[in-house]
Amino acid sequence: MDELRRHILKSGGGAALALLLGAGLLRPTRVLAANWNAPAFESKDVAGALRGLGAGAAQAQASADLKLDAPEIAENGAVVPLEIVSKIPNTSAIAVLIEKNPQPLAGHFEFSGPLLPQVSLRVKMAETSMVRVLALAGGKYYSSSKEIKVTAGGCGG
Amino acid sequence: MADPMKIRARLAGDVADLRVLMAHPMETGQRKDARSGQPIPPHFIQKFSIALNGTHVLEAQTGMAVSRNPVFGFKLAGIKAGDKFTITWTDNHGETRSDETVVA
Amino acid sequence: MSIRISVAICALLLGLPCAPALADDAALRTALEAARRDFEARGPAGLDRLDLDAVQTVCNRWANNPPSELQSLLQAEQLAAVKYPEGGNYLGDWKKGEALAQSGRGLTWSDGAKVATGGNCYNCHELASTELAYGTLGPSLARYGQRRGRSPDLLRYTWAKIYNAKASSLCSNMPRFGHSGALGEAQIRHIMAYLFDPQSPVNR
Amino acid sequence: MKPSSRKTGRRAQKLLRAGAAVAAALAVAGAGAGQPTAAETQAEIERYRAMLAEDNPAELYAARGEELWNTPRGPKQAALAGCDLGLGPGVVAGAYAQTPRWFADAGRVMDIEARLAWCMETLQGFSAADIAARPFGSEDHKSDMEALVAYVVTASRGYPIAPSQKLPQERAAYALGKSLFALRAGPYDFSCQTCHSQDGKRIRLQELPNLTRREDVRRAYTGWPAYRVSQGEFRTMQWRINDCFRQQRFPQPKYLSETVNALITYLAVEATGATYNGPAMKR
Repeated sequence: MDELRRHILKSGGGAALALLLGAGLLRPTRVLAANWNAPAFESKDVAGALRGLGAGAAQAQASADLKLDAPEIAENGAVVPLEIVSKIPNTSAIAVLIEKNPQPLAGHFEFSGPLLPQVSLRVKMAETSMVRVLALAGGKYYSSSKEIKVTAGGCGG
Repeated sequence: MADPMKIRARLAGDVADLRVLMAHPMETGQRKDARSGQPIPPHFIQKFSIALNGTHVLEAQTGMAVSRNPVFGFKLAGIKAGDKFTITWTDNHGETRSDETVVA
Repeated sequence: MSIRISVAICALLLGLPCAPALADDAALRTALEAARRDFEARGPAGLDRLDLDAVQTVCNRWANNPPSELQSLLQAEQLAAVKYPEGGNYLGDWKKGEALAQSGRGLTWSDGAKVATGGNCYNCHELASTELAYGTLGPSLARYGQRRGRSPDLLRYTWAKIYNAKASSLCSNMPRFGHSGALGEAQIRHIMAYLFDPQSPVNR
Repeated sequence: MKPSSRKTGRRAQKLLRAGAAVAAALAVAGAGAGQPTAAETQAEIERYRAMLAEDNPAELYAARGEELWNTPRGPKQAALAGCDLGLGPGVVAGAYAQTPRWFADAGRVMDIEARLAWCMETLQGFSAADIAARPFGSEDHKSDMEALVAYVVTASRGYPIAPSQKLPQERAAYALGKSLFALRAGPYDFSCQTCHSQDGKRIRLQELPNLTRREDVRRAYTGWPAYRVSQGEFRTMQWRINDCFRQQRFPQPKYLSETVNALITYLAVEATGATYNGPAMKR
């Protein structure tokens, strides 16, 4: 995402990266991969995570074409399966946020080429929470969310 | 050394269902060791990529919320037998692991 | 504690083969011998946990279905040992009771001595309608106070049930929380409040 | 990588079952309003399990176990190729399904884990004390034994469970296991039976197999050893029995002891004839 790249360019090592970019030595996606987006992933709230992703200001539009398939009740918060499929044309990235986790942002996926804009993954959930997914398509953000209840296990572990 | 990934690519028509299992503790840094009571330092995969025949098609970044021994699934169109997937992850210790599979 | 007394009582009064029966019962004897050889103390879980008391001995020996005379005798003995709360003050704080009902921790070798022992209630019982993850080994206790009221008899009965379930049903699956010392008087009062308090989610 | 049609079949079955449960739940109650009903909760839990069923991290452990099996290790720098799991030296396929059984060279009834330990001791020169020191993996400790067991049991997928009961020692192990299963003790008066002798019961949301009924034993036993989701670890039967005693508030059974092997024998014999289908994913 552009704002993310701007952020990286502003932070440490930016000058060298800009130089390499200018020289065409690195593809932009490689630059992104070389730098874990700490401000977004380490944010303790959703707003901060969105800002870190560069989606802070943008008003995400709820979309039925962005589907989050997950059980409404998880037997164990240590492993909660999620399947996210975007039918929104030109989807280039999907982000997954678990609102009540100590650090809400769980993953960010950038798609290109023949990779379809969908992903399945398994996440930890600290407690019952809304799970929000965000898709970037044609410069606009779309969102979809679902509450997943996390239940207590037997025998006190 | 990190254990190898398990990568499975199943073809239905020209759409590949790509599943990957990674061996990684995915420690959040928020837990305490049951024996010593000391916090267990964070240790988790921060990013991974998928390349199809050498060209990157996915750049992913992950947080500590991804479950232990991560499992990811993707779908790709226009795939044929003989295509090669290379998956590479890097964790917060800088450790990295790359494995590949050829579509049968 | 009371194993010798009980064994003596049932041997003398009922003419039943209590302790000798255990010695004659090859399967139980072999199992105990193997356990004493193959288990080791760890953390708070010492080998003394393999020393059976009268209730355990009898329930083991008769596969949880002892002769009725023996059952009545031992139940009476267990009931006589129930300690009721000071001043008939049965009800504590339901919020603390809820935390206890939710907790299944305590007394395992991995818990360590500092871990507070929970009431384990939700492992086996349905209680508040808001808690989806409840067990079914025990009966549903949903709306317990609302359905049954709060008569002194019921308070006393319920207290005894939590304190020592074996006082009313000798080989019940339910632990003897008070009798074994797993829960103290204050904790049982909190769990009682969770069951009876009109404000408790059990009754809402 | 082998395509796994059996796995796909299993998943389809699970999804079908989950689908049926969802339909039942919807029939029972209007969905959505307020707290989910017990049936709705169950249906969602089934869906949760179905979504997890396809990719089992146990495969990662099995791959590492295979590597360990073939690598010369220990003071004697030997691989386990000479290890006789009961079907002859080096034969892994189907061997797990025929354990526990009597091993004349060791003079004991052994489960698969005890046998692997025997091979590590006799062929590779590891000390019994080292093997037993930390057999179960945790966040800071990878267990070689768990990986080896994952490899060996995976090689019994599709084989019928068939522990031998020909010898008196094998029958004695079964009888002892059966007695231990019923032994009530400890501060909570628990035995294995307390939780595992009735139909259709559960602790919290976890269904409890009635292990006094063959049908349930078969279903439970053919899924173990298993990947435990709650712990993010592959777990063996020795671990399973050990952790049951922990929750029973008993002292700890010694690793590979006669008591644990007897309980595994009891379950294996009750499961005789069922097809091994593990390692499964468990909560």
